[in-house]
Amino acid sequence: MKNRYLVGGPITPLLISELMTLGNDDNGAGAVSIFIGKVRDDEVNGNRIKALEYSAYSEMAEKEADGIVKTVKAAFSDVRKVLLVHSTGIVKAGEASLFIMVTSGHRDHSMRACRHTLEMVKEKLPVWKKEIF
Amino acid sequence: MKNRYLVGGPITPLLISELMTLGNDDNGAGAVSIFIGKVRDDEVNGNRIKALEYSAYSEMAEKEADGIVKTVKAAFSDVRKVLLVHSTGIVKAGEASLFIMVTSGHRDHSMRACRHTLEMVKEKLPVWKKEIF
Amino acid sequence: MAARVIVLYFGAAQKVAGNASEDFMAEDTLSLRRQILERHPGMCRVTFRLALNRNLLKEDSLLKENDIIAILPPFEGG
Amino acid sequence: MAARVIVLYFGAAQKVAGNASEDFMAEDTLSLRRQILERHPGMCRVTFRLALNRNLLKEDSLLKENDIIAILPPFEGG
Repeated sequence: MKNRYLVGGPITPLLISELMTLGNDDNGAGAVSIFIGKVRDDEVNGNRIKALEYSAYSEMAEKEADGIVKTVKAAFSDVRKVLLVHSTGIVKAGEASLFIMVTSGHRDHSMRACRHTLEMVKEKLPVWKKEIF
Repeated sequence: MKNRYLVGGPITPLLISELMTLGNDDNGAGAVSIFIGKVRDDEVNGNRIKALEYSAYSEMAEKEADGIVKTVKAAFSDVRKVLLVHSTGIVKAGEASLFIMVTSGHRDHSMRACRHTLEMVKEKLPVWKKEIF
Repeated sequence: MAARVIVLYFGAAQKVAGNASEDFMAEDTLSLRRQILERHPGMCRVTFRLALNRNLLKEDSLLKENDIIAILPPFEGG
Repeated sequence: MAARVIVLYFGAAQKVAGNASEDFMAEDTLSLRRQILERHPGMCRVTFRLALNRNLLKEDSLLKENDIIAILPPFEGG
């Protein structure tokens, strides 16, 4: 299965900009909700996190991500597009590891579907992280 | 009062990209929620909307927008930044007229605060629109 | 005593008034509303609230010289 | 009859196993779990679920030749 939802390394501002352009070619969409998850420079036992290294069960993650997108589209009738990308590998503090974008006709469904997508990512994507100090 | 929240014309992809960079310099923010409101090419009595012309009571809108940002920051303790921009003047179908970005440590407050900001914009910003066909 | 105040029209109210702003002499907002409807009878078809010096009014208020009253039809931002 | 299956380790389980994948001979997932714990006693400290051929398992299942079993500690994406 081709990787459509996983990307190696951080989700760069350039990639975010490209994804936003991609999701933006629809003059019937009045609402765009985006969530970006970023690596925090948290302190753990006196040590500050420099990066997270994400690993994934790629084949299953691609299947699950595809299922999430289909579920969200089916659950929210006003939703028009759902984009979902998660990092694997090393993502430094301040960089993005998750990008979700949902467009819909009106605001309610894009916002609720964006949140629902995020909760499903947390619950269903087989991804793990390791702190790098 | 200097215009900080109102911008003439559409909120261009370039401006969105600049705003996102502006809100992104904070390694303690793990969550970024964005809402973009766009002009839809709706059909009204058989005519398709080409653009909306927004007018605002600018001085009051600036004051109200400032109040919205302060209220949201006070209501959601995990929120770190709130950016809010609304268009005035002509915005074509497919272009953005509203940009909201909220960052927070964790996902819950950024998402809820983003929605709350949007609802307050709808309720409190003295802005009007005229359809252009 | 009546004060000279400035009235700003927005949205549908501006269309009906045919003007962005006008001066009135009024003692309070109740009297001002009455005068606006006399000058622009079409305004009775427009739902609106008032702002006094950029603050939304929740009840009628006395007016003083150079107060700015804005006529605000329902907001349509977003 | 026992089938040769491939076990994939992820996250904390991979750290404990010291391997990304291993072969086992097992008839069902119950027997497979027992064998994994025998081979890697440290695995008893890892909470995990199983996926069979990329699908999360909700209950124990029979196994057939070349099945792929993934050992999945709690997910940490986002």
